[in-house]
Amino acid sequence: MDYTASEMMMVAAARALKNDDVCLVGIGMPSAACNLARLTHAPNITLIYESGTIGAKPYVLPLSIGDPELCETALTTVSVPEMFAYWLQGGRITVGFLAAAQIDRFGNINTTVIGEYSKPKVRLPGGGGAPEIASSCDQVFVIVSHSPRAFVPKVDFVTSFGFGTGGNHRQRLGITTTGPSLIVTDLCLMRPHPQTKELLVTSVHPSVTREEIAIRTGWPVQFAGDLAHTDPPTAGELAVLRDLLNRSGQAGGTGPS
Amino acid sequence: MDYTASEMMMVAAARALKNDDVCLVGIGMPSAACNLARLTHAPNITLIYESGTIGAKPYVLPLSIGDPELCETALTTVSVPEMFAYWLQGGRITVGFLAAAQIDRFGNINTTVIGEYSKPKVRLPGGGGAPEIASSCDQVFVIVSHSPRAFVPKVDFVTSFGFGTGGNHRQRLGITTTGPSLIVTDLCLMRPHPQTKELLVTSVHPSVTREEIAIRTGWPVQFAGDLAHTDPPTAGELAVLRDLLNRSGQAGGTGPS
Amino acid sequence: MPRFLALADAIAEYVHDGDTVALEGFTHLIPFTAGHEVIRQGRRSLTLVRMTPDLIYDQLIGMGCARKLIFSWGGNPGVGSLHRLRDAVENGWPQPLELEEHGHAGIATAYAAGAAGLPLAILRGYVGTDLPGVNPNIRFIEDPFTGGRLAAIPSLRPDVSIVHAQRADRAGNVLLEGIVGVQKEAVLAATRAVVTVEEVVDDLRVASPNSVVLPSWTIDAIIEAPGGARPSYAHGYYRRDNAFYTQWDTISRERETFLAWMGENVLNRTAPRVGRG
Amino acid sequence: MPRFLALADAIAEYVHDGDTVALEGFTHLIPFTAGHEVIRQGRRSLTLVRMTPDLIYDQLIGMGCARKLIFSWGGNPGVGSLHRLRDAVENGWPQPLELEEHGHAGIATAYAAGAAGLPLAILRGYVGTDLPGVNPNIRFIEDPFTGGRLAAIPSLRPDVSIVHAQRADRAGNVLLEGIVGVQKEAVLAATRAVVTVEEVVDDLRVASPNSVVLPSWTIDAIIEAPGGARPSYAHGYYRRDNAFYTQWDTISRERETFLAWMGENVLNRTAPRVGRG
Repeated sequence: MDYTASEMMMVAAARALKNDDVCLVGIGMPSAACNLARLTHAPNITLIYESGTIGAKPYVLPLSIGDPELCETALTTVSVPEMFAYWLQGGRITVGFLAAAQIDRFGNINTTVIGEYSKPKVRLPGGGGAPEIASSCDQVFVIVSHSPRAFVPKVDFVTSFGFGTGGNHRQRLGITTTGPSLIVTDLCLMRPHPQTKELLVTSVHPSVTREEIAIRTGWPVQFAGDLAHTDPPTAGELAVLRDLLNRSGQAGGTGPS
Repeated sequence: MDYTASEMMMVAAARALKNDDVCLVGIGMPSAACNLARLTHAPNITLIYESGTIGAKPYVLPLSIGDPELCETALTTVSVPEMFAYWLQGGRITVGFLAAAQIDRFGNINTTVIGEYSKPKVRLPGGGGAPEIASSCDQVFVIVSHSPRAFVPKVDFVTSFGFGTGGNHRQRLGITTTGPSLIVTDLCLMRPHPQTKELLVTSVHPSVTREEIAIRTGWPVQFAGDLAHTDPPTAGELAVLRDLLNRSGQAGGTGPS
Repeated sequence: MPRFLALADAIAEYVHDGDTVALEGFTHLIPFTAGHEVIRQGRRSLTLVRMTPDLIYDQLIGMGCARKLIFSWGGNPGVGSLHRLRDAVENGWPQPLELEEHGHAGIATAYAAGAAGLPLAILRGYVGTDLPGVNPNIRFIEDPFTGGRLAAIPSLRPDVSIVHAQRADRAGNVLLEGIVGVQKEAVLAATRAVVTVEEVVDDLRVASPNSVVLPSWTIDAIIEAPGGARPSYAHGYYRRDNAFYTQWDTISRERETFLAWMGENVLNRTAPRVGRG
Repeated sequence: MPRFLALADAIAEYVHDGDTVALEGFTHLIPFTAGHEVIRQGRRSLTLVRMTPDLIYDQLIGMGCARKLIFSWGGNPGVGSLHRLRDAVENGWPQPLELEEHGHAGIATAYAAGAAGLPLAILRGYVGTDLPGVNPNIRFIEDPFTGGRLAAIPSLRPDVSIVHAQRADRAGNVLLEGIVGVQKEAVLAATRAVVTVEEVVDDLRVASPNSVVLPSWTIDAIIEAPGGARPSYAHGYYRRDNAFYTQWDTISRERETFLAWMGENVLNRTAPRVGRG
């Protein structure tokens, strides 16, 4: 069955979610992945959008994190200060999703500027909830298209702290959460090495080569010893995902996030 | 027209309230006084009880600060942390009411212990909202029966800071609000001296003598130069107040607060 | 997803000797039924936390369950003293009671800080009072921007918080309505959360998208306990028994009448074995 | 009691050149109509505050109203960049824009601290990021109890906050419902508060005792402005115009198309002179 690279990404991210996860969902692919999980193997997963909607069950995917669909289907909607204080900082989220304009070999993320902060080549939207999502959620999943522009040796600006310079850098800063535990790209899955925390390729998507991954990664990327091969999307997964995207008017993709 | 000393106190306190005041109301006489004001000259006064009820318009006086009558008649009911953060500490209250087991010549109040803290003769209920009501409301009104046991030269414990040792002690501590501006007793009204902040008798209730006030005050009490005489309750005030107390089942008094 | 348990089983499993326990409720929704079961099961050496320890704390203290009280106002609202609390503090009966005393603003913000995963709460408070002199957990910090001083207190993180609410749905989501006090914060600040409810229903009947709802995954155990807040009240269900609050002054004034009342009304009753919702 | 004013009069009176202004709204209830009047009246040198500066801030910046932006996420949600914001930051057009940049958690808690009368907010945040290096208003304090470090930022106290809400009653009390964002905090933190509403009604129709209501005495001016949040939305009134958010990407990409659109759709319109409610 044919599928797109985006579909593979959303399906792979969805598979990593569990029925008892409490997810802080970003817009675009994370939202598609989380709702795909909810509509397949994880019916009781809790989806939270940083607009304050807790337990949202959108029938159509939202364009923004505050679309009416989210509030209307949520268990409850809290204020934004409460969302960040009691729910995110309070340690209630198991998985937070982040996007990245740049991500480095230790999972540090830049969504602030390309170039110098004071005289940027490209001014990006900025951190939003990301800096504290990166430090307060049990785990962080990053969904990002694989290119040397995105996978850089060193990010221009650390918007969201991953593993810093690696090893126990997180713990040394007093951060007690796991950090970025899964990177989903259009080519592969990456996970941090247990000790060094360098991102390793742990699973290669169907018909992707190691060379392709190496070329499209801006540092000498390493592969896990027990490298896996990602199962292609099943017909069932694709049917549910496409139905979801279609009824959301996002069949052509989920738009830039 | 006959009236009791309690009625005189409630009427005198009510008269001091204005139509645009936002009051943090205590139970007992403060609640009676505030609602009397609302039912007479101050129909738009805002009554807030620290249980979180904002704009309560109780038909019967509550026994506790969280009676159903308050929530059912309030404009809105907020959580208790919000009440203390946004509404009290946020500086939204113009008049806070306090009771006192002891009050000294500089308006400092004790509701914690009689005797030593570690081995009290009488353990009182404690501060509750009072310590921050005393510092965060624009003004504080104190309603207390006049006796040497209550009006002491020095309180056993400063639960709520009035003017400390007098003068600009409040300002020196960084407190920007006015402090206790009116003490209503069964004998008189007291207000702080503009400079020294010592409580002076400013108005004597009908048929009360200076000697009686002096005897029932535990320090050499001073009288204002322009000493006034409190007008007795009017027939209209008494009718409204008695009707309120009667329908609240509190005609015999408002109970201990 | 919380477990739907009988009251006796929930208290046995989630409340242990020596725990720091908050049975919260601000006049409204006070978890009396749950507190009575704690007494029946004879818990000891509890550190009780509450803004407004009222009759149920007077009962817990008088029955010897508590070694410490963290509080801000310990009275019978609108009536007067808590005689059992006073007897413990003034005379050490039935055992001494250590006090950690705050103002309402302090406890409320300390629960909120606990819910927010912060180690401390800051507030404009306590200035000029004698409370910092008797409570080493009230300190002052400097604002790095203005140089001003602010009070700081440790956040509250009870081992277990017990609250009463109007209702739960069968998935275990809980609705609180009316005077909601600090119950949400107490639940979110606690390691374990036990909730008694008036009823377990198919439809939570949430009036507003912004109604106060505790999601199922924030709660460990739910007990259907109709009337579980009496003699306090449950907005929409029954009203406050103000007469009993007044009577308690007489019942609790002397040790003997207190013990007799507790024997008859608490110890000799068994917790209703309500099945799951 | 707030004054019921026409939009032009309210903006003229309450928003001044050089003010720190927050037009808040988190995707929902964004006060577009009020923002357009600020543009029409040609306000200058504003410090704009907002968690999520979106299209209305792109318009204010592109029309030269702002000299500084305090923010945490400046994009077109689900679409991409704010081109006018980028042009100001990257190229100084139509004038340079100073940035004070935070995360959402920081701004949200700074508004809450402002509402609570605190000079600063504390949070677990910013650790390991480059934000403290570019924003001197992010500092760290030591917890006196645990010795741990916490981020500290000054509280936000706008000169004026402008929000849009569902409705006001004739006494001037305001109901917000649905995604309520930080609007209550922004109003309570501000020196002056201006509220546009979908309608002014006899009965506020509050669904729950715990609904989000701003009492009349917290607000300076109320303007009846039906559709005042379009192209964002008002829960219970109309839905988000997602298509316009997508079109804005094209309209705003070039200075000329932007200016033409603003001329036609904002400058050449006059604020509706709605009478009092």
